[in-house]
Amino acid sequence: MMKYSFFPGCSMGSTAKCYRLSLEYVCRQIGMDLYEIDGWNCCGATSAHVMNEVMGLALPALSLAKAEKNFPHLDIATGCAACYSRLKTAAHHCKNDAGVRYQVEKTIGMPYEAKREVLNFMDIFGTEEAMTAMQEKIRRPLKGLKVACYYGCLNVRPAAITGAPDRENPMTMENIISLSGADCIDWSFKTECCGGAHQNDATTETRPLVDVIIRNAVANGAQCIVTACPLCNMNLEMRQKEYERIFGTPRIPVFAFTELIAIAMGAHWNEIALDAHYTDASKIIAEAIRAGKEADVK
Amino acid sequence: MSRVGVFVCHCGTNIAQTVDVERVAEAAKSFPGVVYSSTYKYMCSEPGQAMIKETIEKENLDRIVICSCTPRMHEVTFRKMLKGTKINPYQLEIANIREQCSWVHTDKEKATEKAINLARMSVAKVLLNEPLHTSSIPITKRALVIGGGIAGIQAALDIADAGHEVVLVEKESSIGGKMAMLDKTFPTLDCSACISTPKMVDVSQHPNITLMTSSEIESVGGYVGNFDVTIRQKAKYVNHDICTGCGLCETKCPTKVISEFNQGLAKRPAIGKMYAQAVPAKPVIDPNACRKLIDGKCGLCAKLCPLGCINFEDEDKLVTEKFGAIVVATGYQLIEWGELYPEYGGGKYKDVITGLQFERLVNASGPSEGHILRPSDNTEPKTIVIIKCVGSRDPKKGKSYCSRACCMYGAKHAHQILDKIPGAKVVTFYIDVRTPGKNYEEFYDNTRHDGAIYVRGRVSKIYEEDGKLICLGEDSLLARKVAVKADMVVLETAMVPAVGIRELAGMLGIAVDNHGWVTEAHPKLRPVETQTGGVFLCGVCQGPKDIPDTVAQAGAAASKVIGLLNKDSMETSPMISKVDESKCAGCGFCVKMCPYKAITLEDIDVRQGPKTVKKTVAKINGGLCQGCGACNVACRTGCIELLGFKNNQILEEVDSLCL
Amino acid sequence: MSVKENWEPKILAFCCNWCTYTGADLAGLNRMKYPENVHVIRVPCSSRVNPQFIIRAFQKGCDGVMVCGCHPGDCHYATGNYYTRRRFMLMKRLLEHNGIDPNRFVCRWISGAEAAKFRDVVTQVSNQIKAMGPNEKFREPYYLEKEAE
Amino acid sequence: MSNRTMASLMRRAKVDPMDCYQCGKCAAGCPMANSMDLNSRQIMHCTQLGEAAYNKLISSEAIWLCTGCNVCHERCPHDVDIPSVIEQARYDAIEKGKIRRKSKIFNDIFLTNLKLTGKSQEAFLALIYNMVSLDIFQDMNSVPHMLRHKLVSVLPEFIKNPKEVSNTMEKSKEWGKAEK
Repeated sequence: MMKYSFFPGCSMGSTAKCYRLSLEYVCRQIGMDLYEIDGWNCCGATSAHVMNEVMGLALPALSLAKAEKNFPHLDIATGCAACYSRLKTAAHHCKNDAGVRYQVEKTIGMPYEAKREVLNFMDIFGTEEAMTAMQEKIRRPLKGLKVACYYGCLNVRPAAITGAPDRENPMTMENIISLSGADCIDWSFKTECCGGAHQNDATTETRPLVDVIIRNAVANGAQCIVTACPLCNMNLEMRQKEYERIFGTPRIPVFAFTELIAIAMGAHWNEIALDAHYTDASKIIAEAIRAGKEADVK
Repeated sequence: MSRVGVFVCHCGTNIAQTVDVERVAEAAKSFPGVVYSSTYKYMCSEPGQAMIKETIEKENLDRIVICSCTPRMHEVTFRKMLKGTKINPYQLEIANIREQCSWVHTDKEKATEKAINLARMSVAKVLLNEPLHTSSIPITKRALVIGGGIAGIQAALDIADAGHEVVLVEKESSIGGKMAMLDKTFPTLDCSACISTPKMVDVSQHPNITLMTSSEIESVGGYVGNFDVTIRQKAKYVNHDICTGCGLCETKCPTKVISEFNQGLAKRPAIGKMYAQAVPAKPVIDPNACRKLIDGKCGLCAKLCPLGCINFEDEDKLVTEKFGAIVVATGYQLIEWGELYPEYGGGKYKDVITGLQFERLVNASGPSEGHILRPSDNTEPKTIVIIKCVGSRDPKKGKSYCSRACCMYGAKHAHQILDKIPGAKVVTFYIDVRTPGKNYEEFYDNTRHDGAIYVRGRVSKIYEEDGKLICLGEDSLLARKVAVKADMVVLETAMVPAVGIRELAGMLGIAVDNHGWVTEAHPKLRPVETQTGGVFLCGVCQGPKDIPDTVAQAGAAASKVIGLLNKDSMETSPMISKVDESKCAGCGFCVKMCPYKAITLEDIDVRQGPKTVKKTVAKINGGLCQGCGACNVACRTGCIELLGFKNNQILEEVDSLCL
Repeated sequence: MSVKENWEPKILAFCCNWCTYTGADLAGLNRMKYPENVHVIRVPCSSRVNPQFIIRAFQKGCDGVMVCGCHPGDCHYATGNYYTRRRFMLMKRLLEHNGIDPNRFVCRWISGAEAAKFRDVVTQVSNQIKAMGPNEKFREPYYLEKEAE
Repeated sequence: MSNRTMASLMRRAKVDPMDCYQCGKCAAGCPMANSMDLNSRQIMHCTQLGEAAYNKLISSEAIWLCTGCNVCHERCPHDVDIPSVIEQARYDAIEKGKIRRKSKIFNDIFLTNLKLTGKSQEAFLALIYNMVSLDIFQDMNSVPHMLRHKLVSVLPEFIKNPKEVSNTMEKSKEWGKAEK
């Protein structure tokens, strides 16, 4: 049964247009149902938990409580690493600390029992059921495309909250991406922080973070980076021109991981707004599709 | 009627300032059985003891209570004193009015009250004390040494030189242990093989030493002076009685597998010696690699052997031998770091190696004949990073302890790199540099003068970029992040106990700590003894240490063994359990309780009226019983009593407190 | 029976020779202070403590009884304190069954190095027993009379 | 630790500062370490030294630069939860009114916006932030791309019931644990 409560998060409606469109496309294809939480609100990342401890837990708990009320039997899915981290933290504390739960329930004015899990889309698409369903729908494999899978920090850490078994070299995204026929490279900055949390208030300080990540991906032969978070995605690609000027950072397209799957499933470019990326991706994608077709003919 | 004497000690002012000792002595006079009481400044002193002895004679005492410091301090002293009197040394009780009274209380009135209570309890107990006598058990004058590393070799040689027979058991096909793998030893830089191989040869030629390689301990029975040990001699598939060690089989064997001795950096044939200087210098077949033994298709060595030594039908043999003492010298291995440190690549980078792998690389008899070459492409590295405390001092991922030798061999590695590779750059990441040993600090100093760079900080991550291994660390003295582009990284990984130590410890009845290091009987005063009589330890099996300490400890263990074996028999503590056979029902419950397997069930003949009938009763082996008393409590009929701590003695103590 | 003023409880502690007794000695060596109403009886191992001893102590007028030994896994005799642990789980229930407040009976693991823990445990137990008042259950009439005087 | 402020910090953060033995593995892995006036290792050192050093810590920029990526905690050999210490230090800093200028501007704008709409409007946030912080041209070159591809909407969006969010935010403050 592939049904989940869905917490879209603020970016999904705006800057993460490609992510949202491709996510919806893939879900349609494999028959996965996402029920958007009715009346969801911003989880508060990245300011609420910085400024006030209870607020940092209550804001995500408010959405979670609504999800629990509307869809008591569904786990909660979210596509953004920051939202995932905040929602999961709130759920974790409410589940394990009765004192926190009391505070939170009083604050949001609703009961919240934290019965269901918070999941990110890597967990969800990484299940055997989803993997099989996706495998069946792949129509045009992307041959020879070298992909660096970027997890970011909050999708895997802290271990006590996320429960991720491997925080240095996770492989879930690689497993999913390899369905599309693309080759995942082995690289070393999968789970390093991109500084997305401070992209406005500490721009100068976070620049080098993006630089080293992109450099390592390119050095290991990647043609593109895929992410599982709209914030990481934007932070890695939006200022590439600027980084090129300052550090000489190479330019590289950055996709949401669902985009590659959607393309491999045969999605039209417009359907998933592939041209909305800051760095032109059409060439490498077209090349990969062509190589895929050739391999098919042979 | 018993005649008890009570002696209250002032212990200078230690007791007297918080306890009114005179009042205690006065009160003691009213206790049942007490005929005499007095106080003295220092009961344990020469005049104090003389006074007690005199009083015993004069007052015709038959048991005494001494109110003084803890019995753990002077019980033995006073028992020795009583040996020269008419009183049995076990007709003595000590009331602890110092550590558990005067030192922990301030209110003199209450402390005195408590001291009186304690004295009364001791008097009540001593009234029920019985004279006890030590017994003696014979000693088998042979020693077993488990482990053939430098610790085991040294211990075996020392014991054998003293004239006692020794059996040295080693699980590998050659003795030599880890020291045989090393290139040079710090701080003198003498060649490890040059100083250890002569000792190995001595072992093989010593008339008093029997060497059992490829052997493991199967089971251990018996007790101090009389151990029965079963040893499994694993099949060697080569008849060592006729083999001359010509080495023909070794050179022709077509099967090559990864060499454990070379730490995975080279290959070895399926038949052969562990290494060139192996002792015994004769080959064995590795049954997990030999094609003939796996699928029956080869047997080349058997065809080639000029003497026909190869026997594919060879089987494991079990031998049981008697020993008087056992030395545990099972040593260590390095921690499996790959799983624990994904941030260091988790083993995927070939040029991230361990200290022991480096030893093989730099060793003239190693796979690269002493040239330091990168395992990945056999080129000479120019920049080498040494990381200390990998797995050590890391309670989350590895071990909480310090592995003690790494700082020094890390410095040695740095020195060797700078010595062998002109223009090389060595960066050592450290948290602390620990050099507590003779000439150690000087060696470290020299290494820095040689040009080794020491950066204080632990490396957070190693990753590969453009063919270089980039080590991210913090120079914590500058509080700046540093990224060193290295060609090779040496991890000085933690020492962990050898595999199987827990099973062995279980067989021997000795304790290991939560890491698996064997626990000594006392960390300071009995460092080579274990809690089981007759079992001694030496070397790294007790905890990480370097070669000088290991050899010193091996000598110490040997001297303890020699001391034991020089005796023809030994005395045992009389404070052990005793069965009242007339009451014993033979239920066998105590047998299960005893941690020392000291209790067995036996059939005895009892007279019942005119008839003699068989009856099953528990029998206690005085050599094995350690006097814990667990069986007492388990005994349903109450027929087992722990001498010195009998049920009625403790009950009397309880009663007298509540008066 | 009313509690007399300045009433001091009588507490008996069975301590194993190798860990807790050593720890108690160490507390002395370090001059730590604890209440005078605790009396230690030395036994070779906590597994030597027969439940009978505890019953007897309550019967004869003790207000609290402690059994202390090495930490599980650290027993000088390898396994003794495991027996103690199991035995005294049952003991607590037996005491409760007999109407004695099981909180009067305490079983703790204190190693030879844990002098401060010995002091803390002893002090805490002493305060706890003091707050509970004298033990009246289970006692032989003679002792009750004596106390009433 | 005898000092009450410190004891309370450590209770809240669930960390014993003496667990840290200053190996520096945290700072070595920290992506922001080189921009921080106190790196993560020094932050732990401040908590070990007591009140005076702690005051230095809460006046530092570093606690506001931490991205919360947790790599320090992940790799710490003694499992010291440094992000949790930083989090609590920030609350103490807020209570004393010591907030890094840019962080204060950003967080205030963010929370005000959140209070009004229940959602964060990335483009508006960036725009207003740039104006208030005087970094007017930051990221301006991305704006045409964003507008062309409709990555941001021109009008602010609202969630169904923004009142709920503002209520929750108001009530949160009643518990203390840092204000504003």
